[in-house]
Amino acid sequence: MASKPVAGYGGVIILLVMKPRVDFEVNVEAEITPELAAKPFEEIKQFKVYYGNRLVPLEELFEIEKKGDDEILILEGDFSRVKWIGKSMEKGEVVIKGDIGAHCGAFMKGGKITVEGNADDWLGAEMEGGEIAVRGNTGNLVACPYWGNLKGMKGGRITVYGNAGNYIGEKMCGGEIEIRGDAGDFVGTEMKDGKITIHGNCGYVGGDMKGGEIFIGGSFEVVPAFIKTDDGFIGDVNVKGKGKVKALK
Amino acid sequence: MRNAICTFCGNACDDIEFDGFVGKNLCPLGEAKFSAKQRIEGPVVNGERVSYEEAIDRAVEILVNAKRPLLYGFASTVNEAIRLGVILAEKLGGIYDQCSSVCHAPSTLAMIEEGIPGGTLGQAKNRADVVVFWGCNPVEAHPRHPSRYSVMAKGFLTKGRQYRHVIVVDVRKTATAYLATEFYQVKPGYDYAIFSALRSIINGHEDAVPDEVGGVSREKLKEFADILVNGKYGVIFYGLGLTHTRGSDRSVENLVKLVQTLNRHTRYIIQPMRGHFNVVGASAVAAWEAGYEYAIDFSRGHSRFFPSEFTAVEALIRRDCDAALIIASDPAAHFPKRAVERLTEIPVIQIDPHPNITTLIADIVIPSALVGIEAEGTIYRMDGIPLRVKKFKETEYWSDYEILKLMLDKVIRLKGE
Amino acid sequence: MVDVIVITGRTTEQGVSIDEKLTDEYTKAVALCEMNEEDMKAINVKEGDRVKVKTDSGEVVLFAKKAVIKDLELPEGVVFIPMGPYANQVVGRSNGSGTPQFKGIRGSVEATHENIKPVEELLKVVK
Amino acid sequence: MALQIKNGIVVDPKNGISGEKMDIFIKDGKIVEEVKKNCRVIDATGKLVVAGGIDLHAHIAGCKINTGRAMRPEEMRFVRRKSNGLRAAVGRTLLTSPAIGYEYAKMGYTTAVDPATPSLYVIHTHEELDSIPIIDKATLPLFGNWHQVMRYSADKDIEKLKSFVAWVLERTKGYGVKLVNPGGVEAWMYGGNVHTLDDAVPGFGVTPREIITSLIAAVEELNLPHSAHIHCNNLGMPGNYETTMETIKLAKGFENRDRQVLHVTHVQFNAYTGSSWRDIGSGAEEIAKLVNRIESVTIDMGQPIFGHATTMTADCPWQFELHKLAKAKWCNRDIELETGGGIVPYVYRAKNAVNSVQWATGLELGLLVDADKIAISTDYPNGGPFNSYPYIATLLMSKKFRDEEMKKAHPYIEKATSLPSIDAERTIEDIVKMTRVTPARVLGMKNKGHLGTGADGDVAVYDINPMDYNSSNFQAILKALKNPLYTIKSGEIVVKDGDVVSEVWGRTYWVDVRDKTTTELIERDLEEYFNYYTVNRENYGVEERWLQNPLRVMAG
Repeated sequence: MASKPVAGYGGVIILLVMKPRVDFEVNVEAEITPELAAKPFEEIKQFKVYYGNRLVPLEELFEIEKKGDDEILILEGDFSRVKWIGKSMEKGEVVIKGDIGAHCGAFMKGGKITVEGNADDWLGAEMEGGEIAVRGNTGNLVACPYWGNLKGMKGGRITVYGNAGNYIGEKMCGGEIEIRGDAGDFVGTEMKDGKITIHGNCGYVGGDMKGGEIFIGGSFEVVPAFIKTDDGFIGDVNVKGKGKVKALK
Repeated sequence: MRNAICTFCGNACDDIEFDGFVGKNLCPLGEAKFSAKQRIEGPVVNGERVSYEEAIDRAVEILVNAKRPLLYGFASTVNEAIRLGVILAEKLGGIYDQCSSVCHAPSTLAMIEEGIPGGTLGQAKNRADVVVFWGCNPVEAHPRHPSRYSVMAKGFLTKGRQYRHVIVVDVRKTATAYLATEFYQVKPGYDYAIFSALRSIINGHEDAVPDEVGGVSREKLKEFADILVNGKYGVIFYGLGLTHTRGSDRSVENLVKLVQTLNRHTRYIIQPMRGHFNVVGASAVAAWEAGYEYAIDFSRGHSRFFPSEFTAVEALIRRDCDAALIIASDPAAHFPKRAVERLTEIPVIQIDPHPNITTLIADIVIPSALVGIEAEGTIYRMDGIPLRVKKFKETEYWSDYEILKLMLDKVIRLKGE
Repeated sequence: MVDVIVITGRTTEQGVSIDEKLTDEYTKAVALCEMNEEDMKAINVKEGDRVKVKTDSGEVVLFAKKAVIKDLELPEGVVFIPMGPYANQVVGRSNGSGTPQFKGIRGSVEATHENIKPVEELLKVVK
Repeated sequence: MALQIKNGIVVDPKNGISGEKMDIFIKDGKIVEEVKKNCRVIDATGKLVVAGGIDLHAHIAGCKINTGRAMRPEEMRFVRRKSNGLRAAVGRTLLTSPAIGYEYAKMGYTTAVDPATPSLYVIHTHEELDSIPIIDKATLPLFGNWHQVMRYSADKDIEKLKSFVAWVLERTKGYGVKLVNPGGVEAWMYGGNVHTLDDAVPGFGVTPREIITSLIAAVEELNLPHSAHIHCNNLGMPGNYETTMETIKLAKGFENRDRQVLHVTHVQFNAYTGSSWRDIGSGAEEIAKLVNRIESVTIDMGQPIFGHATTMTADCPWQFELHKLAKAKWCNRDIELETGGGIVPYVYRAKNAVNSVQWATGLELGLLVDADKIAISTDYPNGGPFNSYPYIATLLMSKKFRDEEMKKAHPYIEKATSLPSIDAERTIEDIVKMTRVTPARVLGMKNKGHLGTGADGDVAVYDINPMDYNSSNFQAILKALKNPLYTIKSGEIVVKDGDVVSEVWGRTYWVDVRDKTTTELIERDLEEYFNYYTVNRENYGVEERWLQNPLRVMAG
């Protein structure tokens, strides 16, 4: 099955296809980007990933097929326990034809990631550019900064067609996040710039927001530190914020 | 033994008199702790009694072969043992996590965001004229707190109860609420909003506050803000009512922001009501040895901090550990069902003085000496003040320190480092 | 059945028996569901009757206990379970912070005739 | 096994050796005249051989730095190189305990003193000191805002104060007397501060001047090895150099043949002219003149390093100001009846005029104050990482390097400081004084800072010839100082070619002066006082047997 070209990628020849070959005993940390696909096959097979506290070659954990030299990575099967896919990627494309583990697309600068299943926590954390689309749901902490860092998402675009968890776009400084379904609590906390759109319902919105815009289609709870305006809310007053929270028209 | 230190809760009361059987100055919790009770008789491997050395050998074998062993617990032992636990996790390439991760870890996350304007319990005793208990119930969880440190304590500058305004904020009228001057009942999950509302009022933006927030009217909130701002020295104690509920770390962070604001008008400090007598040590030792307080993964040979993945509960639910060493704790009793299920699937080694629910699922059980009675060492009270717990009873049981020392020596030998 | 918010937490009884968990005292101290009197009436249970608490994460059978004294003690629609293995049958995972949400869980309570499970059974010990 | 360091070029100013080719022998951890057999030989031909470096002021242990670590995971993601079998070492400027020991050794340092421990937390401080590998260490308990100290100072009761100091040093296993913003931290408990030496401390009536002079008197009468060690009032504030000068002058009333009577620490932070952030300037020249003139005062630099830092000090009111100024997270700890502490992350930016003035002011002090009166420090981690000492030394040694670095700084320093006009270059001998001889004398550690017979077997060998180097080739100097060929601690080779190769465990120095006074004088006061503590007197302090490797120093 792995050899079939992926729909929607007509014209492009597919390149590196990976499938898990074992039921993982612990999660795998595979910091791989599409650039890997352009490397010689032997090098790819020997590429080291963390399997718990062991460094193992990729081929020990995954079936790999190489079909060209383009920077496209196709992940088939259940990758929900594989973390850090597309970390810091700058170009190329990753297509995940199932679920994906945490930190997918963290620090991403360019290129495109498509997740056909669900994504875990920290999707697109501290993302700077590029595009991520998730057909299913995502976990918590979409596009957030890692603990202690002062800036979240700076650029790029994340689209989630399903629901998202808590903490979305914290300390966001730029870029766009769109959640087509519902979202959890704490959307755009300490947001400085950029745009978040939630089509469904969500919990608290905009705590300590300094700037940027949040649009919500369903119900939400605005933090009691926003001034009501004709078309929404502006705040957070406690940080002299000029952030806007509006109903999605 | 005079001035013994009670090894139950984060109060770490240091005025206990104990003759080996009966203790004075103990609260009901401490009394239970100091009373004789069931012990694990000896080291057991798969149901069979063995020597300490053999049990440790077998445990080390499991841990060294694991791809990511979880080392969890530590809140009820001494720093000297905790330090060995952190080093052991590093040498094994495993996870170090401790009981904070199911109680006050959100406070650490809040501190990472905004810091903690804190102080010692003596500041409440000696100076505080406003004492707030938010989402905590010391009468049941820290019974001597009100008399030793907060509500009734006779301090150097604040001489007793009549000089203090005592406020309780909770979702239910707890026993502590009956000690209060004011009680504010809030709807579960609305603490975050109430902190923001109080900040808005104190910052002069009453207009941003709706008529009612989390079940408390704007008028009541204004009155509350007034009491806070008019205190000369205030202490806000908070508990699991914040960290275990909706918003957890964000709620504590917002409380910190409220306290930052209050410090622009008067003086305020906050203090988490930490549970176990040395849960603070389990955080602090890890911080100086590895740079982080909990949820530390050493799989790459050095420390990494990912609380949403490497707390014990998350590592178990995510099936990201394949063996567990449990020290001085009972995760089978206190973890959510799904985490406990994973615990029943992997090899579990337990070190504890008492049989508990984790004992039922442990493959290897290694009994230990009772800290503060049969073993000495350093512990940190809830405000971080270090105290030395004493040994006043001889025992055949090995201390946590001795058990972990032999484990570490064996691991280092096996790893050839 | 009534919809409720479940909170779990420490109690003196739970604390006193914390080092003796394999005893009846401990089970008695933690296999409890404290409820507002009105909620008890609504599902037609008295103190000591059994109730089943259900949430997205699971379900558990507990003894009903009336939240005592004042009407403020536990508001209607909120139930309290002492922390321990019973409470944890209905606790889920974290909100993203890594710390499970032990309080403020949406669920329901209903009367039941099912038995309170012993701790061993809760653990589903497979070993 | 004994060790011979052969054919090195030795610079040992204390013993009058300034660049002689000679051999150094170490046996049983001490420098000896000669060892004839069973001796491992290190070839140091043509290389600089000096005593191990000494840091007299670095916050390396205790609740402050540890709270800093916990609040700053962003600092901890930097993984440092390590050898097999050693501990993992992480941290950017805030380091874990293992990393602290390794990083000191990696630049040829073998001793460091934690300058500020709250006595109530001293067990913690010692636990961390005991977790730092390789180096010798000590800690100074905080006295300047202690209720007991303020009361005795107000009463001018030096006898009781002496008794109290002796009691505290024994209870804390402390090494000396530290003052931080005397009086100001107590005022902070109600949101205030003190601003001159003569402001009254609320509730006590006593002034900072009285607290300082009383504690100097007590320290001198007890004849402690280390003098009173002060962080002056008004730290960080424009115009504060005047308070600093006045404080320095307080030393005039005292005399000591062996050492200073007052050590004024991280003076850079207390050496500003001006009345606001807009007209801030350097008061370093005037302070340098005064320090050079007054026999009984020494200082250390408190050099800021452009980049990340974490400020941490008992000076709570200043930390609150900094939290507001920097809009950064803020930890505070009010410590009952004793002291307090605060932590705020900070970044020194070369493009920022004020930060540049700070940077230049520190260097001015380093260039203008006599080398036997000033020690190199960054007030770690307040000014930045201690492992930037090679960078600071190179700046002081090379005018060319300074000119290069000044280009990165804000041009405002041309106007506000005299740094651009200073052409002086420190010699290697000066640097050896500022990093070995002077700190050893300031601390009263007689076996340290030199290579005479009986000195500690702590030696560093650098790839530079003190008789033949070019100060313009600053890259070579910096590289040599950053990567010692050898660091030897108590006769053991711990660093080779800039890498830690093995681990030894140093000692913790503490001072016992109980025989100089009697606790009876303060017995009743202590009994009363402990009613207000939340720790019983029997549980207060630390016993010697709890320390891993204590070294008791009897003063006198």
